[in-house]
Amino acid sequence: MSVKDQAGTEPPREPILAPGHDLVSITDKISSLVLARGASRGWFVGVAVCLALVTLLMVSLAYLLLRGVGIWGLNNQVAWGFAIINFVWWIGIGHAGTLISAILLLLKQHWRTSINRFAEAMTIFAVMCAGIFPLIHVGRPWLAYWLLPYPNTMGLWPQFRSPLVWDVFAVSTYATVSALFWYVGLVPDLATLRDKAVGRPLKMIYGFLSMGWRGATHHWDRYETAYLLLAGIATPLVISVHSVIAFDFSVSVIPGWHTTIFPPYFVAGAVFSGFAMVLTIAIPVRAIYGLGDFITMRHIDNMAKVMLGTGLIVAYGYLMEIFIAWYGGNEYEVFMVKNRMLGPYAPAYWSLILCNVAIPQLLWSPKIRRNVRLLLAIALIVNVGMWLERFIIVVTSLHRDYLPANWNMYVPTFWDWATYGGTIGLFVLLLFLFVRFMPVISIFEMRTLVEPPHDEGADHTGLEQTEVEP
Amino acid sequence: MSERAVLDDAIYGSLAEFESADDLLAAVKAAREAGFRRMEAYTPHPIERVSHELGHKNHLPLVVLIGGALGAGSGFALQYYTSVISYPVRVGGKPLNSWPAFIIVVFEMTILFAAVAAVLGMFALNKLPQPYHPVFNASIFELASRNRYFLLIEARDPAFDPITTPAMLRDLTELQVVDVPS
Amino acid sequence: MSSIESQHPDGKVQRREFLRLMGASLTLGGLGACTRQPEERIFASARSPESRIPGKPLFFATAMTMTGGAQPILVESHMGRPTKIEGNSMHPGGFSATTAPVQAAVLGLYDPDRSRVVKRAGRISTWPAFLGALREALDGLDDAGTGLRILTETVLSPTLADQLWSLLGDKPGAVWHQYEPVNRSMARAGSEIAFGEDVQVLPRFERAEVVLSIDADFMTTGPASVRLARDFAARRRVRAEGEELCRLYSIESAPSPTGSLADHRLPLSPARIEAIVRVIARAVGVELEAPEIDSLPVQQRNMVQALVDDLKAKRGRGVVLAGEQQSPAVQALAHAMNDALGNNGATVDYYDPIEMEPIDQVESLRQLAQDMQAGEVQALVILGGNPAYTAPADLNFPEHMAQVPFCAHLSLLEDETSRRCGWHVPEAHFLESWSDTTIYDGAASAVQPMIAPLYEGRSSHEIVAAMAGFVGKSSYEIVRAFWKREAFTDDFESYWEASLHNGWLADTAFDPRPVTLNSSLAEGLAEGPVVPPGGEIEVILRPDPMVWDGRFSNNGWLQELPNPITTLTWDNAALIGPATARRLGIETEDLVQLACGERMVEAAVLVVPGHADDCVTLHLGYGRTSAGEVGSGLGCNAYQLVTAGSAWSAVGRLTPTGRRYPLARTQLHHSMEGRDIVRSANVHELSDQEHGHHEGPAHTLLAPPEKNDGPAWAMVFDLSTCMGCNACIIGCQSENNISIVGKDEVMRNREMHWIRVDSYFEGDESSPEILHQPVPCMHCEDAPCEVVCPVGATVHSAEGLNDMVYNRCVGTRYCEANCPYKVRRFNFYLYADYETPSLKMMRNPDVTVRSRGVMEKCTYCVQRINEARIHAKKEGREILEGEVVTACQSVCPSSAIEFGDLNDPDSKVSRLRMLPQHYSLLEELGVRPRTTYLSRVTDRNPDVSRS
Amino acid sequence: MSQVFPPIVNTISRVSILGAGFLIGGAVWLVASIFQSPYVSREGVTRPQPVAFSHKTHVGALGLDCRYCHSFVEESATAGLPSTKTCMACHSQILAKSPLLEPVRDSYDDDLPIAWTRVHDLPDFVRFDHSIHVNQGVGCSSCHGRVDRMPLMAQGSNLQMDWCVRCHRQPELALRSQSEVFDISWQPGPDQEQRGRALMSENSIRTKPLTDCSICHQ
Repeated sequence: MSVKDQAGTEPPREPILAPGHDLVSITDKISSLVLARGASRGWFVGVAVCLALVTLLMVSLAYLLLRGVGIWGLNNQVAWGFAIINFVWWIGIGHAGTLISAILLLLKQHWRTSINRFAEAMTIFAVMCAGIFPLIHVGRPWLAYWLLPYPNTMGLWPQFRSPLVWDVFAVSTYATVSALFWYVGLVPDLATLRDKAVGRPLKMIYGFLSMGWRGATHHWDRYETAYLLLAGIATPLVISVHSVIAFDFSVSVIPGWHTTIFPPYFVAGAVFSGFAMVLTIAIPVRAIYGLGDFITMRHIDNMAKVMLGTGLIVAYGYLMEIFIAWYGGNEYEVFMVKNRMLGPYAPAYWSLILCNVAIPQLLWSPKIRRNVRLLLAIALIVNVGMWLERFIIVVTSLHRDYLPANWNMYVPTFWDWATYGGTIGLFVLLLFLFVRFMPVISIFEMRTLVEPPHDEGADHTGLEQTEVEP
Repeated sequence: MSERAVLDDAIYGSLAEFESADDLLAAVKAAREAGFRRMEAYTPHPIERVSHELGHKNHLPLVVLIGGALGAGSGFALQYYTSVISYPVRVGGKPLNSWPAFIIVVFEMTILFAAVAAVLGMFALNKLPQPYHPVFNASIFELASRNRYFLLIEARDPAFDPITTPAMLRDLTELQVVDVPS
Repeated sequence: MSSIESQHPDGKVQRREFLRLMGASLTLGGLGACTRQPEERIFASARSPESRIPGKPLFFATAMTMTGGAQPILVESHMGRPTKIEGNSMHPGGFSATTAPVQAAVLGLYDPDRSRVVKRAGRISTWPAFLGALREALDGLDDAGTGLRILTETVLSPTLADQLWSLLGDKPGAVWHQYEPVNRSMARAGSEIAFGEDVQVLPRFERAEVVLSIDADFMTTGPASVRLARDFAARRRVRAEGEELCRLYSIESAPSPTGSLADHRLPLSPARIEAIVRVIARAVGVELEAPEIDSLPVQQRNMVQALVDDLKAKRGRGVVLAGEQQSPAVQALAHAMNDALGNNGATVDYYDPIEMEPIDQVESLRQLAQDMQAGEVQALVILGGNPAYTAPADLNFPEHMAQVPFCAHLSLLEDETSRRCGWHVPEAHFLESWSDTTIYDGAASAVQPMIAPLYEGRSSHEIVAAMAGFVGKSSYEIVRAFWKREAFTDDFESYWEASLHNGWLADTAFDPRPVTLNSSLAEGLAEGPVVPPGGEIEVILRPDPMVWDGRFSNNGWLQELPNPITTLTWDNAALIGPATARRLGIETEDLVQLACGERMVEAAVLVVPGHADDCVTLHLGYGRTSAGEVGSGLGCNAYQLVTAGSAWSAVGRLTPTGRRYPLARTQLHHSMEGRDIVRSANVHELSDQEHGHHEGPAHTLLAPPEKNDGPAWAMVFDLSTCMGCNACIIGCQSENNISIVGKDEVMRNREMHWIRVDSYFEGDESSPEILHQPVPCMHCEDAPCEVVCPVGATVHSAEGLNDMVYNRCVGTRYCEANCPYKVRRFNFYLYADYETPSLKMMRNPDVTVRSRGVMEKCTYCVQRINEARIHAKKEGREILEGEVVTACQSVCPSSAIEFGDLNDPDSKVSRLRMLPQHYSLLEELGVRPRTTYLSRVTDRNPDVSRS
Repeated sequence: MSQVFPPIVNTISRVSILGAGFLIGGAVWLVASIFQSPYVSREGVTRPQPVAFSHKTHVGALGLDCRYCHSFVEESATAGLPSTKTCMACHSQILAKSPLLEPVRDSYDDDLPIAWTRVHDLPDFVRFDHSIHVNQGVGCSSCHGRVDRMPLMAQGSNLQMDWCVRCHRQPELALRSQSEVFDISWQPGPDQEQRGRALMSENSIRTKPLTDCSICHQ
């Protein structure tokens, strides 16, 4: 064991791995979650509830295909509604995963190791939910493939100046890279499962998935390089994706959309909502599966801090919108801001401020950051808040734009809500399946906390107080 | 599987189990000094020092670079061809070659190709998938994905000797050393 | 909602949609959408008719009879199917323009609800059976034909009148009644008081410099409306420095299109109008007892004084017009004022009435009802009209009908009257039958069929002929025979051919006639109505601007066409002024009860700025019980408040019911919020900086739009003459196969009209300035919609059109979201009717019918441009100025729309774009719209202090 | 025992990965070729007709001018079908009794149209005007092919958008002088390109608007 004790150089912090763990305990604890026979009653109940929601989703999609997007609250003034709001919301949520696994990796934030696995899973599932919306929101979904550049008998191509085409590329790239990243991370753990699994069928399944990984040093070598490069690539990607989503709005000419601040502030918002969602998932999972040793208060605390930080950036964004409207003195911008604050959708705006700006300030207090119940509540509130933000951006900007004669209202219908709820069901369902069949925490990376791959790595691992040696 | 080993009494190599990374490292050093080259270490987690000892070359970054360049090139080519050559149309008073608007797709394509190159390259260079490998024949190898460190010296190594090599390894570890049937 | 179903998918369609989708998803996730087409059959006629080239439209001249006068029209016919109506400018009394109802007539023709068979007591019967029954009924009478009654609407057809007269000749006992709810009774009475005889007025705006309109909406209603709109608009255009305008003062209760153009508008309740008219009349020199101007409330005094001075200053160059629904006294005073001001003969011409038999129609109907009650009516033949619905409530007409042994009704739809008649005979639509009619100046016009009757339709001529014993005589023979006898020419054949070709019969128009004012006019005037005491309110009844007296209730186009100014669709409402609304504590969409005596209706309130106080306006034509799929069960039946004594006003109580009733309006917000949207300026301030003409933003980094060697199309709206009549909307609808969506969808703001007319109220809400702005697609040079479309479904054409390619559109609606003018329209459902055969026949074959899930919008009538281009190319030349006329442009009564080629410096649009009042909407966005505007130019009297 | 798979599995797994790639590629290629195939485009496909009318006989053998039957092609958007009267002009004498012409005679006698099956059928959202093409020097055979060699009428070209647009981009490749428009056997000569250019300037044909969407979709 080569833990260079530099505890003196920095204030004592909680460990990111509870004392008393060695390679064996880590390996066995995490893999047992998957390999343990049978699942709890609660798991089945949860899956059942989600399936119900997914059914609702299917029904609303079928009805949508039958009748057309008219079943939603859209109209000629507010031509974009829930579909776009939910799309942006889900994509945003996805961002935390990539951020944790990529950016924090580059920043050598070792505390990420115990959360990146399910954060990445969450990313993929969120992107799946998001992906549904652009498809179904078009008037003729059966022609949506026209957005792809493929040679055809019409001799026509997509129009590459359109942000929607950028979306197609950004989101599909994002989905692919996230999936690859996730899978690559899984391979060594799948090998572990292969070796620990009892019974040939299970061994074969994990055997195939792990591609015959055997931990050879050559492999580890390239593996680490690939992983690092992926992280390096994914970092600009994750930032670009929500910037591109922001372009959907900022490229337009609509007051409230046409704003240069959108890209950064969308990215911050995305991370904000993403970490909120990670917490929303981490806290229960940690409690249910007794992962307190691996996902320690240190993690919770750090995530809360990230939330606080990004939350402040978002708040700054709100402030800037108002300031620029006033400073720019554009009558339409000024009106847009007034309309958000005092117009018919004012309640939505003020609850947005409450959820995203006011309440997160509680996170300044360490006590609250360490109170998981309260933290869970705040995380949920932030999720709601971020959804409201997108609602405000999409609806209040459109419903009263340049010509007052057009002004109109947007009222979501049952089917709007049904579709939204359905995707939430799908998301949670996928999570349930994930925690049951895949290691929720990266086993081999946890091992590196005990056995740092690089000599210098140790000082960050926070293992100062741990005695691993027997 | 030992039966199979007996049937064709060819041996793939000799596998030594270690308690810790340090032991493994020491063994690797020793083995190299003993003139062994065709050997491979197996560890439950990456350990750079070992790979240093074994001294690998790693071409992956180059692969990724090529992938990225390819992505960028094809990304711009696609957009230029479709909007300037194939079917030029006036759109919102913008020039046919609206390169600033094309940057995003170029960027995304770069990322996509680079990422795919990284992953495929990694698997390809590692010769994966390879569900079957002789080293799995050693039953103790199950621990390689848990908490044990292994050093394998291949029988193909000119310096390999079915008697002396395992013996040498036994001196390097207090855990067991086994023959890996091929 | 039934109206949607009739126009829009029902279960069947959804099933079909479903199957198609399933098919689609089977074939590789929707590639099915572009797989092979079904086989199509094509038919070659066995013996091809001469002079018809398949695929080329033909235009035929005919005329549409409307209340009080006909409108000469040209009907575009594709392969024998009338599809579009244009004005007939070949006609001396005609113009290229038309009114909304005329445009909608094609839908009336193809209305799937039209009755198709003769019915006896609701059971299917036959024409011969009817003839038999008719004969029987007539034989049952004595030789004088006593007990035979014929009820028609106002008869304008010389032939029909001649037939009736000769019929009455053999049957002296028979009586011919005429009734339709909107008639000239008031005007008749008025001119009889004034001149002792019945004459009708035709103002000569080309010679006028000041006009006083007393609740006269002369630009949109009445037989001469198009002519008057043209003439008046011509006097309101400024094309050069220092041009003088014809100043318009308007005193009216509810804001009207004409009133909205007024330089000074005074909203007053009817009672107050009559009072103030007396004051004005006296002030301009009519002898009668009336108070001084100084006695008027201050805010009125100032304007009235200025008005009187103006009228006096411009003796012989002014016009005073009274609305058709004003009381005889007001009518008479209007005549008297014109006389006193020396306008008669100068700016006001008088003609004989154009009705074949001018009578007091209400009296005539009252007589009939009375006789029916007394059981003196043995046989009643109703030719058109719908008296069971439109008769004044106090006549109890429907009940009395039950007492008539033989009762037959000829009508297009099986309406309220048909249901109460033993016999119902389907009427041939005027586009299906031969007849003749008279336009406002007395000129007789030919009515010829464009298409063989779709169903067993019969014309009034045939029925009257049958009554006279000439069974089986066709309308054609009857009409032709009449003119052969009447025409003052020896070469009848060529006369007849020319008449049919041009659509009018030569030398039949009237000449102006002299009139002499009745010296003792003052005595003739009845006491004016008094302003009702508190708690009571004046109820103003008016024909609906769109469905008129109810005859167009089943016309979806007219139902969905927004009412001028209020933009109300699919309903009528109790229009009320803001102050009065506040006083009564009611607001828009509150359901209130209007009770006049024991008769009452429940109507939804619609608060209209600029509506007079202490009175409420309610439109007729709603509350139909059997109008058809579309028109039944909409709004409330205002006829409940109509009495034989007073057709146009009543005094009643307004009590809120506490319930609400949703109204479908296409515009909810009528304030410009201080934005530079509709510019208006006084004629004398035109050259000011603020109205200096703009060529895009002052400094821009954008490259100038590339010039192509072909034409560059552009459109200019003159807001000085746009009165917001909305005719353009329906003209566009008819030309471009635009679907209607029904009330529910309009309430969801999903109407499909490609051009809309925004109306704004500026200034004091009690009497605001009312501005109109037609907004179609602006065809921006740098169109924001194009940049964001991911599939290039909306792109720019070389000639500067913002093309919309329906078949490429996948429906992301991004273009719509990014359109600053919000002029794009999305097919949220399958709005187009792919099922009903008759509606398929109505479609313009040159315009794609849009399916569900695609965007659509104004195309500058690209099909007409293409047609013109092809025509020009064949002749080896470029397109000429004025060769392309868009649908909205051709229909506009006040010719407020110009369309043409910007690359031609002499084209009208190019010259208009150089005018000082020229501007483009939301200029600062730098999207460079091709559609631009001329500010509203007014000519306010400096003596009137703006309050 | 940690060995799960027999050696062969390595090969299988690698091959299957490659195979998947080929499968996807193949599927794409298949779809593409189906959509260009005559199965979809119906190029060169004949349709059953009520009367076995042979353009080969009438145009090829007898050398009738297209306009004899399709008489509106120069004035109207639709070329027009001959009325039965036109057929009977000759067939009251020639083959007057032939059973093949029974439907024609019936149609003539009871004045009912013959229901032909449309061969060149464009989608409803496309507007094609024969007159302008003919007037500007686009010959019949350019789209309808060598009808003089068709016993039964077959679709002369795939009528797919890129095919239309190709000619709208480079009319010079197809334009002929007015005299040759109805010449069914016309073939572009070696100098076609500059002849076409000459004709273009002569008729002042601007290609720029010709690829506008609204030229065909209105």
